[in-house]
Amino acid sequence: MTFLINVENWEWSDIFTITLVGYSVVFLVLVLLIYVFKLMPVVLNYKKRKSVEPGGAKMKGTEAHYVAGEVNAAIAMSLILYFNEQQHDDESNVITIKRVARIYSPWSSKIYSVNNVLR
Amino acid sequence: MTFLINVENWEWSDIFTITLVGYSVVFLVLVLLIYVFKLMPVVLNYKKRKSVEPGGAKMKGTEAHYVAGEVNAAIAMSLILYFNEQQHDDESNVITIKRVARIYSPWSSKIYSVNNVLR
Amino acid sequence: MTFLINVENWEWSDIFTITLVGYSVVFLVLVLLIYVFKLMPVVLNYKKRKSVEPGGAKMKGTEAHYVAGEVNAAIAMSLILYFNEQQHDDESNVITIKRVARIYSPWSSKIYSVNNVLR
Amino acid sequence: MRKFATVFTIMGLLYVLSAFFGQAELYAQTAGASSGSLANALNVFWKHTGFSSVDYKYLLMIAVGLFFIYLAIRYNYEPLLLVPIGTGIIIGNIPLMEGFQIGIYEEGSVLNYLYFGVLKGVYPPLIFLGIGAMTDFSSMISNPRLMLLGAAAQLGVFGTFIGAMAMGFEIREAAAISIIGGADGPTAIFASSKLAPHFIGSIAIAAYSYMALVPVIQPPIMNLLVSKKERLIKMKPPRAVSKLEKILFPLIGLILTLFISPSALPLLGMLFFGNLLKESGVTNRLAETARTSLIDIITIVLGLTVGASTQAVRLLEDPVTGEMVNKGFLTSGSIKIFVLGAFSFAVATAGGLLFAKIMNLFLKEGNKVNPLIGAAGVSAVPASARVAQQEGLKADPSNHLLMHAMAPNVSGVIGSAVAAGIMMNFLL
Amino acid sequence: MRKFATVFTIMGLLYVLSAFFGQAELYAQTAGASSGSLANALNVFWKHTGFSSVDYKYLLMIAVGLFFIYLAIRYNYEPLLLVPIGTGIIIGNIPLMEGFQIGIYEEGSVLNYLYFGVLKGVYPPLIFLGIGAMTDFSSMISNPRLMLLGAAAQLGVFGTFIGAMAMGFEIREAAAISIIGGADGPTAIFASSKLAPHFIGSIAIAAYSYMALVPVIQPPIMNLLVSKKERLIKMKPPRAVSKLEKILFPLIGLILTLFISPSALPLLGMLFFGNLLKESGVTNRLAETARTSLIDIITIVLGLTVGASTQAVRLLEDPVTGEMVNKGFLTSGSIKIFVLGAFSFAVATAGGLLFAKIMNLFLKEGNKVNPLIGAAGVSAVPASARVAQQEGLKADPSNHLLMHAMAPNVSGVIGSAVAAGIMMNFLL
Amino acid sequence: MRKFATVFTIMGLLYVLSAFFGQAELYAQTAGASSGSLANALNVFWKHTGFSSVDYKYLLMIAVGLFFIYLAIRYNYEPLLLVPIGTGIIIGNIPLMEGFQIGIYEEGSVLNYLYFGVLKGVYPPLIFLGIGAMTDFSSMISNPRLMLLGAAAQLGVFGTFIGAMAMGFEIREAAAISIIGGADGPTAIFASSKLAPHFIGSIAIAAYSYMALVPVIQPPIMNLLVSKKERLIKMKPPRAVSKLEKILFPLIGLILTLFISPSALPLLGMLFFGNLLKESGVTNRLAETARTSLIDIITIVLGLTVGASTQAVRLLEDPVTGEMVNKGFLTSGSIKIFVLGAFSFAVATAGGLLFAKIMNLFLKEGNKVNPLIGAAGVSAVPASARVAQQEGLKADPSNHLLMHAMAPNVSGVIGSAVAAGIMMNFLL
Ligand code: NA
Ligand code: NA
Ligand code: NA
Repeated sequence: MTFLINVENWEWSDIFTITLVGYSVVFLVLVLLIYVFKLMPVVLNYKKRKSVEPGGAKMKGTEAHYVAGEVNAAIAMSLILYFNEQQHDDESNVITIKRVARIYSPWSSKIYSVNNVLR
Repeated sequence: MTFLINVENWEWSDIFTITLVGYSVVFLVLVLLIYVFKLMPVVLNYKKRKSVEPGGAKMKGTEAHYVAGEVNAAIAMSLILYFNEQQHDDESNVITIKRVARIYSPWSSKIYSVNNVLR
Repeated sequence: MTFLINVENWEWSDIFTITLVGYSVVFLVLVLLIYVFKLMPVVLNYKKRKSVEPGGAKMKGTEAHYVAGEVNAAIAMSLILYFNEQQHDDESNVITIKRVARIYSPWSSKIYSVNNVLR
Repeated sequence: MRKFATVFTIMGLLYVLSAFFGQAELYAQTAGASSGSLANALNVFWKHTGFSSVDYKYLLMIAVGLFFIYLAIRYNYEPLLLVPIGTGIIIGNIPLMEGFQIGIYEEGSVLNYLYFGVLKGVYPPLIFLGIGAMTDFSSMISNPRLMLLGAAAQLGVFGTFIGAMAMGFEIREAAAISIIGGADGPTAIFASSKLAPHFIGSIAIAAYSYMALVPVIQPPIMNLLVSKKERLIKMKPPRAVSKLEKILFPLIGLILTLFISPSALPLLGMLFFGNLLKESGVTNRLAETARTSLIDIITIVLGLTVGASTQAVRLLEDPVTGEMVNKGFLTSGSIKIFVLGAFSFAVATAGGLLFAKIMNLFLKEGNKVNPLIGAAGVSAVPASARVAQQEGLKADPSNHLLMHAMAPNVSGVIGSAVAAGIMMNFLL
Repeated sequence: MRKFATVFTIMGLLYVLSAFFGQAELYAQTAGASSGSLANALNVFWKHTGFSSVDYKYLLMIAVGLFFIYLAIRYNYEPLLLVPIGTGIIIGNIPLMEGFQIGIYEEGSVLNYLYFGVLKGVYPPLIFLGIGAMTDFSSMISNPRLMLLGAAAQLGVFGTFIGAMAMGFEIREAAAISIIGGADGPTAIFASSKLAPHFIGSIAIAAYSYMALVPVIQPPIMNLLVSKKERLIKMKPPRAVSKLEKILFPLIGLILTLFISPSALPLLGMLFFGNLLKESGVTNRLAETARTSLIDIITIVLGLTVGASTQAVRLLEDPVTGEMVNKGFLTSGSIKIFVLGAFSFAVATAGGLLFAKIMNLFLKEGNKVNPLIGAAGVSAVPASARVAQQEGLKADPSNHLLMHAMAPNVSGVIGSAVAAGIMMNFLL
Repeated sequence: MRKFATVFTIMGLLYVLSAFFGQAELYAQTAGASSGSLANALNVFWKHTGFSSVDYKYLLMIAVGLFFIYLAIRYNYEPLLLVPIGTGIIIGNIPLMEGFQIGIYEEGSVLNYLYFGVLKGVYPPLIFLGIGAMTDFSSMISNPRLMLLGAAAQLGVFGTFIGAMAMGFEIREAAAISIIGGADGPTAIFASSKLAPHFIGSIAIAAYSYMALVPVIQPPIMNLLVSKKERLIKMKPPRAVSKLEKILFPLIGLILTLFISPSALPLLGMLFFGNLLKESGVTNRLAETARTSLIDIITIVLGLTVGASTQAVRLLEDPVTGEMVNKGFLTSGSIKIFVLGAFSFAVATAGGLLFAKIMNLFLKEGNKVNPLIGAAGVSAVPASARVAQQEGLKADPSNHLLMHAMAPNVSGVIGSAVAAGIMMNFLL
């Protein structure tokens, strides 16, 4: 289709151009997303406030949010501790995907009766 | 590639050769596996013993193994009884396929530690 | 193979014929199924009765069946109530990834509300 | 922070604008190959963006996709289908430059590979396998005569066939469109993949749209055709069905229906196979997988690609005139299909209701059928059975019709598959 | 009601009868194209039904399919395979008109697409992946010398190879048939897909039939070859196996077996890979999926299509004479394959039993092997291990052989895959 | 027992030795076709074994495979990938005789069929579907400006592009290699399948190796670039995100990113689709399947075949000179790719860190960003976010950065996909 450069006889200027444009586009995309998500809560809250107004002061705004955020942070901490532990543990107990499921009788009656899949 | 025999004009000697070589190769493969697995516990125990030695008499060796083996045998028996029962039972209650499964750790370690998939 | 009509120069009579034959065949298939399933319990009961006879009056016949049917109806009612509730609820709590799973809603909303998959 | 982001955004906008005014292109042409590579690059970038080739039609389709997703989430209308299809519509209508193996109609693209199973009719039978593995046919077995209602409702199929011919469709297209009247997504997709592959998207979307709207379409027709007195008819509770009958059902159904209509084999063969896996009692793990992982995977891929096949504009060379013609979704064909779809659902409903009334002429008092359950013969399982139940409750809050309605509901699935098979017999 | 249904049935029968007597066809021919479209339509419909081209052979095969399903449900014989295969046999023997992309051998049909994975040998390795992910090789690791019994039982394979040659099969066909003696479905299907694709159906069905019949076939041979005294031999309980050994097993097994027999790579590579996923302890979610969803999906599709490939009559042009020859299932070839299959299971069992007796000549008292477990070397996991256990219990109710029998049982799987690899080495 | 096994082993060794000394072959040649079939058979057998064509390079690769598996099991480094890839490397480096449909590059082999999805870029989007269905984008939505860090870290991609050109790669190869800097396996595999298919193996393995080594690579760079004082910066806890915002995110993200970079459609379209399935609240069963069975099946097959594609030696005819050239894994190209990979991870990390410091110049006190989380912009989810957390804890045991680090971490995934899309726009 529209080849920017000659694939065989490229020049360094082309390379730098691709780099520059490419890197800028990555920023462009994410900057647009940033604006959208900066605006979104404003729009949504505006709509909500309008519909809530008659009912009274239901929303405490940002403060309430931060509380929830603290909870998140606590969860994050416990997670990190959990993962750390898991990583340094020699016999890692990562196992728990147990479907309580006895895996009974597969293919060609290969029940392998003695297989203790869930150790 | 390298056809051993003429597929159209084979001779009985070819057939017997294939049979002989084939059967021998099957044995060869499994005999090699036998040697490896006969040697393996020796090697592993040797390494373990070396690292355990300063700590003392942690391993009781083969006897301890046999105990575990007895447990296995008991399990096997209960399994066989279980399967027999299952087979003769008309309305088998085979149903239990429930997964309890926390879904942890996806692709490329994408654990996304903060994802609370199970809300 | 055997084209019934000229795809390019069809006539209305062909269209009506296809319609007539097609609709009749649909009925034919289902009518045959009806006869089979009308006959089936008769045949099965006959065989059962023959084998049960020496044992005594084990089957109470249709009445017993209707009782089971009432139970079904009750289940159906509770299901319908359940679904109604679910549908009108604003923040539906359908979320719970529980595959403990009523297998609810498959393809094309084929909830088959009365299916008791997990017996 | 704001300052910072602003700088970047302005930079980006400048690029875009410069490209937009075509100066980059101009510059690139005059300045030769080696110089001006920045303008050239911006130009190439711009041409690849969706903005360069956007058309109001694409935006319209994206709005449709969003609307489907909204319906699914807000009103819980067939979410397992409308969410994937809606997302597919959005993805399929991002304006693309061709030749980069991205679009669903370009050979070698990922979407094209996934679409293969739709185009060759492979996914619908696998969906039917899963449906068979989750369907309980008890209510049908216990009261077989109600199956007639499932047959009667196929009037929607054959009525629409005539309608589509009258509206000027080619005969195979008309046959494919008529299956919308069966109110079964997989059947409609399968039939159109064989009879009119270029209409798969329109037909599938019409079928699922109206299936989602069954609670809106059916009640007025019921009001029109069923009298207050008829609505009060109470039916005997169905008898219980033995395990053996449940096992025999898929086997007998399989052999009987396929002998009469072998073209329905891929659909009905799989449906009954799935049901046998469920009822046999010895293959539960297979049935479980068929009705969970397998059907889910196929549903995701089928929904997404069927949605993505609705590209608004798709210019193809006309084989006769050599002109480029729009064979995309937004053409008069799709609109006609939507009109016919609404018609077919109405006719099917009427067919079921009226046939129930006719049956009552032959039935003794105390054994009569409540005509409301006739409407469930259109299938659209289980939505239409629920509509019958709700309408029944309106007339008499103690009259639960759901169990009875399941029989025509489920037999309607078989009926449509047979009808689709007949159409293929005659026209392939 | 009855009246009503009767009217419809009679109408339907009239149609069918009129077509049956060929009058419709006659009429259509004489009356020209435009008139007589009803008779024409009925004629087309009739020709498409299974009734028009039915043959007692098809009905016989359908009966076989039903019998398989009966065995599976009633006696719990390998239900996960016999139910899909049985259903497949029924579906594959609905008499079809060709050219409508329905039958499994018609390009473009759904069944044909699903059969692709059988024909190209893709499904069996995936089955082995799942089997690897659910098999515990402990008993083999803890008592490696018992693996020899798994090797010895491959006598069934090589004996059958000679037998098949003697019965006049082409050499590659003989090799494919011989793998029935390995008593492993996926291995037999894989080998025949490479060596003799036209026999996949017969070989698979023979293999699974006899695997289901292991509890019937083996005890008489045991009675013949194993003395009462030998049956009483008690074996030491196996030692416990460490986690490290379990992890090393698939890795060493993989490298060793594949260096010696690279043709077994698709089967053994996947088997050991699956086992590594299970034993590594860090990839449980992959192992879990491999032994549930993945193996189930493949089992459903493989079983159904292998069954459906057993079309009773399949007329193909002979490349030499130009005549139409029946290359379907009901030919002398299939019957010979079934005879050879029974033979192969018997020989394999005898091979395992006798080799155990030979081993005892070399073993010290107290270390001897109970010959009964030799029979488990045929694999057919775990049926033959259970037979050994049951026969052992008959002689001494306290002598549990199951754990010991698992070692030859599992090593028999490896042995057959190696044997199949060798056959392919020599004959492809 | 020992005696017994010895006899057999010696027999086997004798066979092997006789073949090894080539006498068998010699004999076969002199003795004619009909006689000497045993020597001939042994010769054929020997030629098929891996021993006959083994090369130290294959053994080296097998050692690499074993090392990967060791890392995965011992240190829990990306086990879900390193175990399948490691096993794949072993399987792909069993020396094979060609022409028997076993090797991954031979048409018709099982591995080749499974590799198809890698070669055509079908698997990576399905992986992204599953990732979308398990990812919670809350932290990104609640603090959108942190997304810039995910963009900044793409410096690794573009820096590596220049580096690869400087090292003499062809321009498309350089673009494919550069995506290693994105630290996302599926993206790297997808891009190289389109831009430089012969490097898929090397690129994938470099990407996953360095992703596993993120905890080793990043801390020194952090020490170099982030001062003690900066490490102590505490960030406000993120606000809670409403359900509606979570639903809108994938929809807006989908439309916005795809309009700007349509070439990222297969990856980002699937990522956001998966996330919509998760967040919509009405399609949980689909999301559940996407993030379990579906992603697991694809992971198994993708990992295994990508590993198996690293055949050490692969002699192909040079189109120009006609000579046989080694296009396998063990060539200078792979080594350069590994060097560039290390470089790209370092540059990406530096890019993220420095950009965070630049951002702080524009931000008010109390609102500043802890530069450590900039390193998480490389993605390699969630390893790099954890590194940021751990380094933060070293400076201040009460400063938990994980939640904040997830935002650049996840946006880095989007950034890399966009970067890969741009590369394809320019160079395909
Ligand atoms: Na229907
Ligand atoms: Na075997
Ligand atoms: Na990234």
